[in-house]
Amino acid sequence: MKFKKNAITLAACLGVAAVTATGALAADQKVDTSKRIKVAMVPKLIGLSVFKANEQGAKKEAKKLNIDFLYTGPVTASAQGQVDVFNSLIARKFDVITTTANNPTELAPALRRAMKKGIKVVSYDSDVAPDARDFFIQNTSYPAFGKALVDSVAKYTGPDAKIAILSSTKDATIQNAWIDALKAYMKTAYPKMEIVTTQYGESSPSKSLTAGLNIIQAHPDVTGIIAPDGAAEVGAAAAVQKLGKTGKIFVTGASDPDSIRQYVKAGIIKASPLWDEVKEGQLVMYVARLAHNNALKPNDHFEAPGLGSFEVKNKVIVFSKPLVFTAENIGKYHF
Amino acid sequence: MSFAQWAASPGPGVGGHEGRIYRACNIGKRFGPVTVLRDVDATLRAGRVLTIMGENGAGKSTLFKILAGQLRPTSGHIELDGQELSLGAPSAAHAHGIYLVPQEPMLMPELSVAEMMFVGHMPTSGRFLKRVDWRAIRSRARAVLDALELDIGIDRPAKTLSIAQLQLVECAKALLHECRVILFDEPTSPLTAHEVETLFGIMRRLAGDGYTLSFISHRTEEVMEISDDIVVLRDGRMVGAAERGAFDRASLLSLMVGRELRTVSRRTKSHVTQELALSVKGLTHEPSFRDVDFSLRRGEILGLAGLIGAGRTEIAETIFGLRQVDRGTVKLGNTDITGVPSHDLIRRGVAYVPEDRGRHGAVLPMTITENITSSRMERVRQTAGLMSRGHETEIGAKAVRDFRIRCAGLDQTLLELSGGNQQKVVFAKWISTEPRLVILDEPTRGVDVGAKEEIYELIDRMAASGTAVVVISSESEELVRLCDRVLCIYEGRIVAELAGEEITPQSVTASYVGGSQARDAEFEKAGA
Amino acid sequence: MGTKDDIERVLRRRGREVALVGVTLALVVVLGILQPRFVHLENLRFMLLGSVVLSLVALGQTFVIAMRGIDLSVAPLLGLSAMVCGLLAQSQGLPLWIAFALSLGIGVVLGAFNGLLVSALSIPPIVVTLGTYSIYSGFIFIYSQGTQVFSIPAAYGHLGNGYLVPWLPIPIPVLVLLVVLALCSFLLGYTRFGRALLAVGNNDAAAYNAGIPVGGIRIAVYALSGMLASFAGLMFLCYTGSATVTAGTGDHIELQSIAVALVGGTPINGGRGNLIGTVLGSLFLSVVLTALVFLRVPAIWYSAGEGLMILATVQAGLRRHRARDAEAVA
Amino acid sequence: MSRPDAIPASAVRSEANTVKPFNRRHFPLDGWEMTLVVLLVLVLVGFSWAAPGFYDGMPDLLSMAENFLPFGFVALGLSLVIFTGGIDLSVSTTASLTAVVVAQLWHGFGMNIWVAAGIGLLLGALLGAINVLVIIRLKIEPLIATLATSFIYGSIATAVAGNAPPSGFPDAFNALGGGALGILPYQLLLFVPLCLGFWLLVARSAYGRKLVMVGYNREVALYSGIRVERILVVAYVLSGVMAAVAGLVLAAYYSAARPDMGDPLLLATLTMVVLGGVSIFGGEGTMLGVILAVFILGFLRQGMMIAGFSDMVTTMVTGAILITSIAVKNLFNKRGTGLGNQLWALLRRPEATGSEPE
Repeated sequence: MKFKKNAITLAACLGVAAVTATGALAADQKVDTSKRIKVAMVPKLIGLSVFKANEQGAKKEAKKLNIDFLYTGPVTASAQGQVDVFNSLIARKFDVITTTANNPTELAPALRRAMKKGIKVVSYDSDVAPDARDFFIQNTSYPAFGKALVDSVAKYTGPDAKIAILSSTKDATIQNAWIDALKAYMKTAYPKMEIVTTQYGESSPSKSLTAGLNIIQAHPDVTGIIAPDGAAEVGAAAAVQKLGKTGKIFVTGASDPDSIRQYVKAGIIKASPLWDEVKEGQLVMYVARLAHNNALKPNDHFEAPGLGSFEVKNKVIVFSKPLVFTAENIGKYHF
Repeated sequence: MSFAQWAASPGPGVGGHEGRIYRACNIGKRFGPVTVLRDVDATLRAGRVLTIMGENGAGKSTLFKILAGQLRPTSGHIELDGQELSLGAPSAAHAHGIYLVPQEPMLMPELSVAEMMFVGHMPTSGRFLKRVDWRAIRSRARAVLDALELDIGIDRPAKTLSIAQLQLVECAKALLHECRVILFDEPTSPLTAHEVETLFGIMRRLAGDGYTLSFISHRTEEVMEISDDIVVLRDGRMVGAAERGAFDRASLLSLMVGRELRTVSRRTKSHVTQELALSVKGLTHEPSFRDVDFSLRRGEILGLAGLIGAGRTEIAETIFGLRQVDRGTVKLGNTDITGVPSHDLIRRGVAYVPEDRGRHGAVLPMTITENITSSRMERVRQTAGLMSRGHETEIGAKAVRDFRIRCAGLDQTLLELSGGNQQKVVFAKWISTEPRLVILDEPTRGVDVGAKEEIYELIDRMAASGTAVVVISSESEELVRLCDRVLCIYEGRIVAELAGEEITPQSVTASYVGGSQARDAEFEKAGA
Repeated sequence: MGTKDDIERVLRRRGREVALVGVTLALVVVLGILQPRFVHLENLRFMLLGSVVLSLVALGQTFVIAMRGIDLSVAPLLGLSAMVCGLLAQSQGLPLWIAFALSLGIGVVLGAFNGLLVSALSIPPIVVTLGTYSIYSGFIFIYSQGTQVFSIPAAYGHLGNGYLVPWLPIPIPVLVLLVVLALCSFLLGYTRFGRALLAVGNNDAAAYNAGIPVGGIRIAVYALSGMLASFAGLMFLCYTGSATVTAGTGDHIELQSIAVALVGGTPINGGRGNLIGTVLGSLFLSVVLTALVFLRVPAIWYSAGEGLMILATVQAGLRRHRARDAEAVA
Repeated sequence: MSRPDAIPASAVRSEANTVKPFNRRHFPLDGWEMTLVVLLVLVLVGFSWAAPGFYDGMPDLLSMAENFLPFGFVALGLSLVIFTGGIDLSVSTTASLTAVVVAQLWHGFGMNIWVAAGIGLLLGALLGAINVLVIIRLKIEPLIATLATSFIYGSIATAVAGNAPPSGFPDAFNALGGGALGILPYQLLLFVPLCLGFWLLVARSAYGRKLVMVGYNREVALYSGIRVERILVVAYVLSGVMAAVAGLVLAAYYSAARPDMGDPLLLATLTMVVLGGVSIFGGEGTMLGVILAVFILGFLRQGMMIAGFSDMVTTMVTGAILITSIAVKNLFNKRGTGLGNQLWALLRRPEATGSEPE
């Protein structure tokens, strides 16, 4: 439910590195896949297509890397549910746990317990506390994503637009990091732009839709809505469509291409940044394998076949630059 | 009947035959290992009232339930006009024109009187879209109530009716469904003498119109007054069946209890002392009662006579701290206890045994011991806040012995006991607190004759030990039997005080209806 | 016939509805003065639209509460029907009328299962529907395999947002709600089934003795509630154009529907049911929540506003009702 | 309906027996509790045998309890409320609000964490008191009253938590949630005495007896001179306090406080209380049953997840168990009027026919 909700605040300052190939620390190009290992992928909740997209990639990669793959998670986006899953994985002696956290703090104790038992922990998407995981795969760097969000609307609304933000929940860490980044970018690049309101859709499609409708009704001068949450972006776009404001109000956010396809085609969403969730899933498995093999150091560099080369900086791996979906390219992506 | 059948059925019962004969032939009924009825024959004839008499547990209600289709007999059968009937459900009985008026008609609090009369039998209109015909419901309800000369508003919510009014509405329902056989399950116990008269008036009229009536009672006076035929049951067997003329009150009583019973008489000894136990001055709780003055000495038994609704129960509840005092004072001995809450009064030695066991007197799903100690748990020995189980059991065991409660064990729940034994537990609950003042509200309601006598003896013993006793009763014989003094309450005021030999059934009844003028007023009120 | 008497009678019998309409209108007027955009036709229309799904669920809940039951499983039923219809429509272009029948069917079957457990095994309804809440939620996951609905055929969108005919400025969902409300009112007020369920709600033992098949009525009422919840799921799908595994359960629509039914004047102990009140209550909630946005109240206080609204309206209703009963006795 | 002569069986039996004032029950557990004990043993033995990793020595098994004991704390308090025939839907937001307030007192005001925790318990009591005040003074049904207050407490919790709710409590405090004394987790060390306390409170104290009476029949309680409102106040306040305890333990377990932390508590604890045999209508039930149900459902969930079932299946099974167990309990109820009792009687006495419709 709380899609893309949280990540570690520390990571915001640590993981700003972009993908640069320094080549200073060369890693083994050949991965040792002789031993079959058990790797679990634990999303915030089962039942959201973005996480299914991760699974899709991870499954593919797991086959290549001689991994017993398990996709499991709680039915609601609760940290408590995730902890229950972790506990069972620990008892079942999994080799690696990969997870995207419902929130950074609550999961930490359970994951630390796992690490104590020799289980490797790889977080992706939303981070946990740094001492509770071995590696973190950050989707994109926060400033880059903030910039992409602002640029996705600014081009169409003009530089002095009134903007509304529709987020998931008040304490969603990753959203808050993005919102901070976009505000900072806005200040320098579009000083005349103004954020008039921030509402929350609680990652519920219906609440997001209602919130979107209310924003447009209560703030008639808003011409752009930034909704950095899957449900929120869809809700905001649906609200624009229902009120017949297509072409007058532009929406952007962070959602998977399947969900927003119809709104991109309708011209309500001109551009919407994300990243390739399927490939991210592949990378998660690759890093899991490396982590289990102890083949990755906190500061390192490695090449993943078919995915590119990646920099490890203080245990953080930035996956990619934002991938901006537009009417031209969205047809290529299905997840 | 299946749901689909029910939804498609045409509506109210067919009925319509004049003068029906309804007959129970060799009825036997067993619940598991227990035989409740054996070989009972009874014939209900048109234009006559058949009374089923018997003590509690004799099987009267079971027989009625079989006649009304609520139970199936284990052996034997029932016949209507010579045709054997098999009734699977009450609705089947209604369809054959047989109607049971329960003692305390079950309330549908939120429904209007008119709708309550048609529950389960809503007339519909419209050819394709069957819809409930409200116009017909209202007019027919009005018509039936008018026919019975009952002045009850058909749009009133049912929760605003009295028990007597509900019974009369039930009776009207029988007419409404064109039922020619009407069974009254012990209707008179919750009614005042006056309401009983109203009911009997209606029953006589119905009998005169050729309806077939039957009626359960264990009050001999009533039975002699209303019955044409009488069947007496004892322990599930028929011990007597004949026309009324074949019995007198003494013979009915002895048949019912199976032994000769001395006629109710005044107790011989009085235990009144000089010590003042309770004095009430100008006590008022609007609108129930006002300016009530009386006093009571230790060892004295004071009766409160009056109609239901006259304010007797309210006076008791006010003294016991359950209701707010508008005016006036209450003194226990020399201490003012006006407005003192009940938990405090209990500690000071006041006890109130309410009328309705199931609603106010005892928690039926709890055990005997738990109920007995519940009136004052502080008397159970406690260590560090925990009640001593052993001591509690002792208290329970003593009470069971003292009050001769028949049970299989102290941890039986009250649900497993008979009515009389339940009442004894309620008595034990209060009297084991060794109170200085006891208020008993209808102490023998729903208790059979044998147990009644035991309860009278108990009350007498209490008085002998110096307790001041107030008895509220609607049975004048009970007051005659027990009391040193009787106060007659009418519409919230004391209208007469009788003492010693003045107390006779006639004098009590006469004074509590408040003279002829008051009686007329009461007639109007009963209808309102 | 004196109009004054008529007014008095309407006030007496329809006091709750009049009060709700009054309060809602007052709120709209006050907000309209403070924020003229609030009374803009568009905004009014969406406040109406926003209450449709909740109203449908709450109508079913009203029947159940009037029968002295409670149905928590409406939330997963809404989600299940939205998911099943949505996925089939998305992948196979399921015709709308089949989706219609399908959603009703799901609701009837699973709702009747609730009713069966309540009546045949005499388990308290709150326990039964607490259990089936978990079970039906599981069905959503099993069916969806964790995927979600993100696009629906145009016909569905039309049902959720469009207009029947150009000259009638009332959106289809609102018309649908009005039709359902009319049917439900007829069912409750003018059919033997409706009156029987009220009798069961008043006193089930007495209803049994009066020849009402209590068990059958119970099953039918839970089936009805399931059907309406499930139908609400289809409307939800058509209106929002999406469905996720947490549709319904995530919004705690089971609690919302209970709250709205109580606000509408149906007593928690059953015996009476006020369907129009329920719909007005749901509309009132929608207006209050929108008003909070217009008043720039921070979003975190919305649910507190909802809580206070429940307390205030239920309390006001109790007071009025007690006064009326006292009057009737006197 | 319940006229005395409608229950002829007992009437005849009481005639047959002479006065023997003894207690029939010698074994301290009643039928339902025995059933629960058997279930618990089945769960423990079954999973130890079938799910590798479930039993990894006593310390592990005990520490597994840390994952579900927070539910247990809430269940203890909630039981009292349900005993009175009421319900407290606000337990989850009470737990969240307490946790968040304590965390902010510690983080924002620099208060000692233990002092803050003490204030948290008082806050729990206060929230419970508000609930019962609304119920008694405004005469609103517990279900509606606590539904409304739960919305309100939830809003306040979100507001207090702010954008970045505090985390990373001192280790001494975290030990409350995840630490152990030897092999005994602190949570268990806290839970066991509380269980004992609540069990004695309900089963052996005068308060408990009054509580049950109020639940069975409030009118009788009033007429017996019991101060019903006091009983209710204590029940709801204790429910609030226990929810607060759960909030603190959760905060310690996660070393974090979140405004939605308590959300999973409500339905799960309600399930525990009902499975424990407490009637949702009040009165009936035992504390021991509830305590057993806490361990049954807790270990069941852990066991199923270790056995590889998903959260979804586990949740479904929990729902099914709830319904099935109450169905079985109703079939063989204490009064012997259940369908199961009757069938059993029929089997034992083939000649007995006919059953009462009621």
